[in-house]
Parts: sequence; C-alpha cells; structure tokens
Amino acid sequence: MASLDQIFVALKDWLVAFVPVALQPLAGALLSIVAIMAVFPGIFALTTVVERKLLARFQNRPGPNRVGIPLTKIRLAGFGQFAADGIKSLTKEDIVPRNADRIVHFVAPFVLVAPAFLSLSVVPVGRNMAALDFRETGLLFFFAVGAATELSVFMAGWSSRNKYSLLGAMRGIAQMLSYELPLILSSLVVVMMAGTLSLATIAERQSGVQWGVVHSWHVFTPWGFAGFLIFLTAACAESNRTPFDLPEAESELVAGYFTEYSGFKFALFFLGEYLGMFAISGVAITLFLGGWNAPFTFLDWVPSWMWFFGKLVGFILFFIWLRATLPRLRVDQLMDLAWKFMLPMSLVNLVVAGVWHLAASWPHLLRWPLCVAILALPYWLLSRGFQTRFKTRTYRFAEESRPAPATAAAGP
Amino acid sequence: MIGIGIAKGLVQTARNLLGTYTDKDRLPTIEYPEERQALTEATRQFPFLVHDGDDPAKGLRCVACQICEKECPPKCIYIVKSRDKRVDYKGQMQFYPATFDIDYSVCMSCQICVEVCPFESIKMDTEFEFSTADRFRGLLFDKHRLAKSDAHYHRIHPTDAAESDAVMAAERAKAEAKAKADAEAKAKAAAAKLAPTPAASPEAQMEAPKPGSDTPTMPM
Amino acid sequence: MNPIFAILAGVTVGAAVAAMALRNLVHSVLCLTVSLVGLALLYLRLGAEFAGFVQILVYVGAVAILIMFAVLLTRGGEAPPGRIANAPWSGLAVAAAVFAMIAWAIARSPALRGMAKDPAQPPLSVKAIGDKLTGDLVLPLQVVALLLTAALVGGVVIAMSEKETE
Amino acid sequence: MTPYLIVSALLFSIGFAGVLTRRNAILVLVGVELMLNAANLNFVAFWRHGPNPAALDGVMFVVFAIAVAAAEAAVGLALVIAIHRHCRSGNVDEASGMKG
Repeated sequence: MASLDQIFVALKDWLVAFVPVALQPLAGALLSIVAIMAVFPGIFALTTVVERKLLARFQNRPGPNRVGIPLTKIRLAGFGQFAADGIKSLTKEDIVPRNADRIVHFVAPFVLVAPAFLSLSVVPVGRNMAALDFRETGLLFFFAVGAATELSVFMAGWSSRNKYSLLGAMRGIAQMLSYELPLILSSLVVVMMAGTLSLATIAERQSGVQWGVVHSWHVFTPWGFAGFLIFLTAACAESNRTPFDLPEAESELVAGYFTEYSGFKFALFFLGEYLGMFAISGVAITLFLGGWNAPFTFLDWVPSWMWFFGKLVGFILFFIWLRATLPRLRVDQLMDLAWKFMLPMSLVNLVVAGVWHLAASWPHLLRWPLCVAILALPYWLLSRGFQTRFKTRTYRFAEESRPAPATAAAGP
Repeated sequence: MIGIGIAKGLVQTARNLLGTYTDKDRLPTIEYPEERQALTEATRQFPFLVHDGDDPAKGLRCVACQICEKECPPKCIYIVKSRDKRVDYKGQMQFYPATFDIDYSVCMSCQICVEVCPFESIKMDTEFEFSTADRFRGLLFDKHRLAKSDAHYHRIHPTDAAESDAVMAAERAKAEAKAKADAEAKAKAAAAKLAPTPAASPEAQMEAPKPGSDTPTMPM
Repeated sequence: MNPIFAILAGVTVGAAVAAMALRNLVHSVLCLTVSLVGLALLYLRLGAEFAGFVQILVYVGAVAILIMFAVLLTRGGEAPPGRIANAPWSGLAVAAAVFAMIAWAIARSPALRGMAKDPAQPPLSVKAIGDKLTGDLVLPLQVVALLLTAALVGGVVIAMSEKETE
Repeated sequence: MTPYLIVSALLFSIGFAGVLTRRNAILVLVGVELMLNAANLNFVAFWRHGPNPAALDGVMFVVFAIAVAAAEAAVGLALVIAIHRHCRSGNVDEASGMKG
C-alpha cells in the first residue's frame, strides 16, 4: 500500500533518472509543472460540466446531457460538453473594444491565470507531493501570490473602458481586500498552533490520533472549527462564488470585469477563477481538514492523494450546492458581514487558540466548554446585532384585503 | 442566529436535487426531439391555405380577395390576383391567387388573417419545426408549400373544421337556393319574353340577364 | 554578472523608469507594480524569502491597489495626450548628479572591498524573525501597530467627505 | 554586492527624478515609494553580505519599513484625495496656497 501511496513520487523519480544529473532539478520542476498543468485544468473541465448538471438538478432540470462523442450515438451523459465549450471558446473571434487599453487588456487574463497555477503549486496534494515546498514561507507565498488576483481584476476592469467592467472591478477589489483579512486571520490560528508556515508540515502534523480512531484534524477543535467556517466563507468571497459573486453579477453588471472579453481570453478568466477556487479549497483542506490524511485510522490504507482529491471534490460540490441555494448579497451587506462579523469573530478565534494552547494540560471536559463559550458568546451577540440591522421585510401587495404575511429574513 | 437560515436553505435545495432522481414531479422537463408533448386542440402556429379535393392547384378555397393581406399587422402576406377566373366551391366564378406568399419569419401568429377570411380558406397549422439554414428564402412559403388538404385541417382541428364545414354548407345551400331562384326568375322572364306585352319597355329588355351571368342580384 | 540578476535588475529599473515617465497614471502605477515585484524577486535572490513575500503581499496586494483607487477617485485615469511626459531638464540633471555621487561613493567605498563575493546563504527562519519581533524589537512593533492604527483613523478622517464640517 | 547597490542607487535616482519633475501628487507619491524601496534593497543586500547575518537586522528593517510605507501610502493618498476635492486638481503646484 505504501507503494501505491507514493506511486507518483516514484514515477517522477524514475523519469528524472533518465536525464543527466546536471539537468535533473530542471527536469523535476518541468515534470511537476506538467502534472499541475494537466491535472487541475482537467478538474476544471469536468467541474464546468458537473456544475451545470448539478445546478440544473437543483432547479429541477436535466441539464446538459447530449454532447458525447461526435458522429456516434454515444452521449456520455453530456460529459463531452467541456470539449465543445473549449473548442468554441478557442475558435471564437477575439473582440477588443476600440477604446480599450490594448496592452493592459491583453495582459490581464494572464495576470490572473499565472498566479493561480503558482498558488496551486504549493498545495500538498499527497504525502511528499507538493511541487513547491517552501519550508519557511509556504502559506505566506500563497497569500502573496493571491494578491495578484486583485491586480488582474483591476486591469481587466479598467482597460475595458466599460462602466460595467469598472464597477465590477471596483466591487471585486473592495470585496477581495475586505475578505482577505478574515481569511488570513483565520489561517493564522493554524499557523499559531502548528508553529510553522509550511503547508506540508501543517498537513503532516494533523496525522496524530485522538479519541482512539480519529486523526487529529484541526477542524476537530473549537478554534479549528470556527476558523474553518470563517475560512470557508472568506474563501467563497475570495473566489467570487455565489453568494459573493457581486463583481460579476450578471443581472446587474452583465459579466462584471470581464464583460468585454471574448474567446480565448474569456476562457482564461474562467479558468483562472476556477483554479483560484481549487487552490483556496486545497489550502482550506490542508489547514483544517487534515490535508491528505484519512479521517479515521482504519482508513489509512487509502492512498493519501486520493484523500486530498476526494476532499477537493467535496469542496467543489459544496460550492456548487451553495451557489444553488443562496441569493446574492447586497454590497453593504457584504461589507457589513466582512467587517462587523467575520473580522471580530476571527480575532476572537485567535484568543480562543491562545487559551486552548495555554490550557493544554487541562482535562478535556474543562478545556472544551471554556473555548466553546468564548466563541459562542460573541457569535450570539454579533448575530443579534445583525438581526436588528436586517429587519424582516414586510411586502405590500396590490390587494388590500389580503394580509401581508409573507416576510423574508433578509439577513445572510 | 446567523447560519440557521443558510442550513435550512441547504436542506431544501438538497431535497430538490435528490428528488429529481426519484420523483417524477420534480423533473417536469421533457426532452424535446425524442419525447414530445401531445398538442392541445387549440394549438396554433402559422397559417396555411386549405384546399378541397386532392389537387392543391385546383382546389384552393382562396379567392384572392386580399383582405388578409390588408389586415395582416406585420404585413407578411403577399398576394397577386389571377387574371382569369375559375369556379369556386360555391360553384361561382372567382379569381384565384396567382401568387400567395407568407413570410413565416415575419408572421407573429396573431390569427387575424383567419378571423377576417370570409371564405374559410386560411387556417392555423400546428406545425412549428421550420428551422432552416437559408436565411432569406427558407421561411418564405409560397402557395404550393402553404396549401394543405381539408383532411389535414380535419385532423389537426376537428372542432374548428366541423364548424367551418357547417358555414360552408350553409353558404353553398344559400348559393344553390339563389341559383334556383335565379333560374326560376330566368324562366319566368323567358316566359314573359315569349308573350310580349306592350308594357315591355326598352330598359327592361336591356336589363334582362344573359344566361350564365354571375351577378347575384337582378331586378325583376 | 549573473544573467538572472541582470534580467531582474533590468526589468526593475526599466519598469521604474516607465513608471516615472509615462503620462497615463494607471500605466505608471502598473509599471510601479512590476518594478516592486522585480524588487521582491531580487530579495528572493538575496535569500530574504520572508521579506520578498511580504513585499509582494503588501505592495502588490495593498499599496498598488490603493494608489489605483486614488488615481480613479481623482479622475487621473483619463489618458492625457501623448505617451511620455515632458520633464524639465533641471530636475533630471539634479537626479543624475545624485546618482553619480552615490555611484562614485559605492565605487570608492573601502568597506565594500572587504566583503565576501558571495557569502553562504544565511539561515533565515520565520521563527527567528518572530522571536526577534516579540523579543528585542517588541517596542518598535508596538509603535508600528500604533502608527498603523493612527494611519487608519487618519486616512479615514482626511478622506471623509468635508460636507459635515462645512 | 556592488551590482545590488548600483541598482538601488538607480532606483533611488529615478524616484528622485520623478519627485522633482512630475507635478501630479500621486506620481510624487509613487516616486517616494520607489526611493523607499531602493533603501530597502540596500538593507537586504547589506544583511546578506554583512558581517552578522544571523542578527537579522537588515530584514527586520525591511519588514518595519514596509509596514511604515503602507501607512504612509494610505495617509498620503487620503491627503491627495482631500486636496483633489479642495482644489479640483491633482497638481501639486496648484495646492501651494496657504488660504484653504
């Protein structure tokens, strides 16, 4: 079983051994790049189909189920759709507005995609399987590279000379900057407890055993659980997924900052967004959900990379589920949520992590209730504040005779 | 508290998702080209021309009166009247359309042409699959493509067809009655001619109908 | 000179020149960003991983975007005619003189001659930086925290609408 | 070592030239940022090649300088916006009067 676990590492070593010694580091790097460039865009291609099919099912439609192998009757349940979409976007005319800033307009999609690939390269997808392992600064690298996304959004929005693009870009930047704070603060908790910024080491440290058969994932602690929820929400906002898809709100802003993009550049934006989602999901898995560790010790025989990709698929499905469920927030609600709820909660979570660390020698029965209480009280207070802010709406109907019972909670 | 509403919503959508695999009511979509919904009798799409008998060229009920052409809101009908006349279903001599074109790409299916037609000759069809690669002439239907048999009309809209048959039968009966009356009048006139009277004025002689005339009214 | 260093230095300096010479403010700021990323890569080449990534995180992720916002808020995004700004020669001459002096000082400096050509990579662990920040430098750290808070409040107060005070 | 110092001197001079010649307040700020970063490059280079790299003095300087520069940029840009609102111009020459 250990050989299956390390099969890709062994494969890489075997392939690299064919190259002269001087070129071996270069060959190894190339192999890693090729693997990342093949695997994650592949997942992206499948995700586009799965997302459309699942969203359709959520809305009581069958979804795309026709495109299969051309010239045959084989339909593959619609999984040929991504090839059709890909060919279409590659062969479409590339339109650039006459007033656009051509250079910036051209560069923007690449500024989005390149960092997305870079940030995927630090995520450990299995035991000994991180393409780039910064022993000292892995997580910092991830956040630093992620900062380029905002620049790309701005470049795309500004260079298009379109008010919708610019509005989308402004919304996008404000949203990403606001949610970066809870994102970083909630992952700081893990850094605090693990004592390292290296993602591989953080994953490794969660292979301990607690409660007999359960691996000690960070999510199984009060600070880990709260941090995970904050991270998940912020990740959703960072990757511009519904309910936080204001930058590309199609009902208000056409397509937000990539309104003026078509053909291959549009496909690049699409790819970049999804790769960013995979990367941030991968980091969430590594930080909180045990990385490539199995949940239970008796499941350790399953290869580590399978666990990682299984969890990644779970994340993708969950994001699709959220998209099918939640309506889009308003801009002021979005900012309120970031600054008045998530930021205080992540600060409180830092305190909880400190208490947990100091109370390491206490019995569980004392440590758990204390930390949960420290978390629950601000949560209750802050959400009460929200409920008074978001009063339940009363709708007035044309018919006077009918009472207006329909109220909807406007709060998130 | 924040979060409870989200959880409720997630449960609801999950129920929707799983329901589509088990519950037929949750997946009401029909996959069109393979499965088709039965059309209701009142279905109407685009107008067609009804012809009696087997030969569409001869049996067209249309008399090229051009009322539909004038009434059509998007002006998608184009008619050229014939120069000669032929016998229509009432047995009278009428014009017939030399050209009758409807541009289906312009037609808005309002059915006004059907309502104004006094000869029960233009009706709404249920056919709707007209997709074509020819952008300009593909949807321009001439009278050969528009002509469909009365049997077809009876098949797609039996109630309406029965009604229009009744109307036509009534008109035919009226026409026959009139023809009979004409014949009688003619006979009488002929009898009067045979026994000339001094009262017979030259005008009466001039206005005496020629046999086979199709003028509907005739002063006695 | 190492070719990688030459490329990085060329990009950094070239982007800096473009940032100061271009007329369009947004292009200027984008070139500044390129220059700052080039600097971060130079830090990486010098072995200061932490400083390099912090540079990218703060400058690209925050400062560049902040300047962009300011450009758009002051309507500087509209491209003025012409590509390159015309500059008074006196300013350029003064700057060139400054550069000449610094270069002369560098070339003549006796301190630099004694330094090793390429010393071994010094260990730079984030743990050491953290220990340092919470040990010797805890007072500066607190002062910086105070400064950032003051800057935050000050920035909001200055940029807030004047209508309420008038 | 010397190439790094030369690059740093070049960056400093470019930033200085920008501050001297450009009239737009934002570009003046950009020039100041460039000068600050040139100094930072010097710190890192001297840390690497200096006698006692284990003390981390250069890197600590850079970290603090970046933090301070961020604060400076925030306040500076807030000032630029305030001046723009006041004078309807981003030109530093037009904001030279003392009477508000």
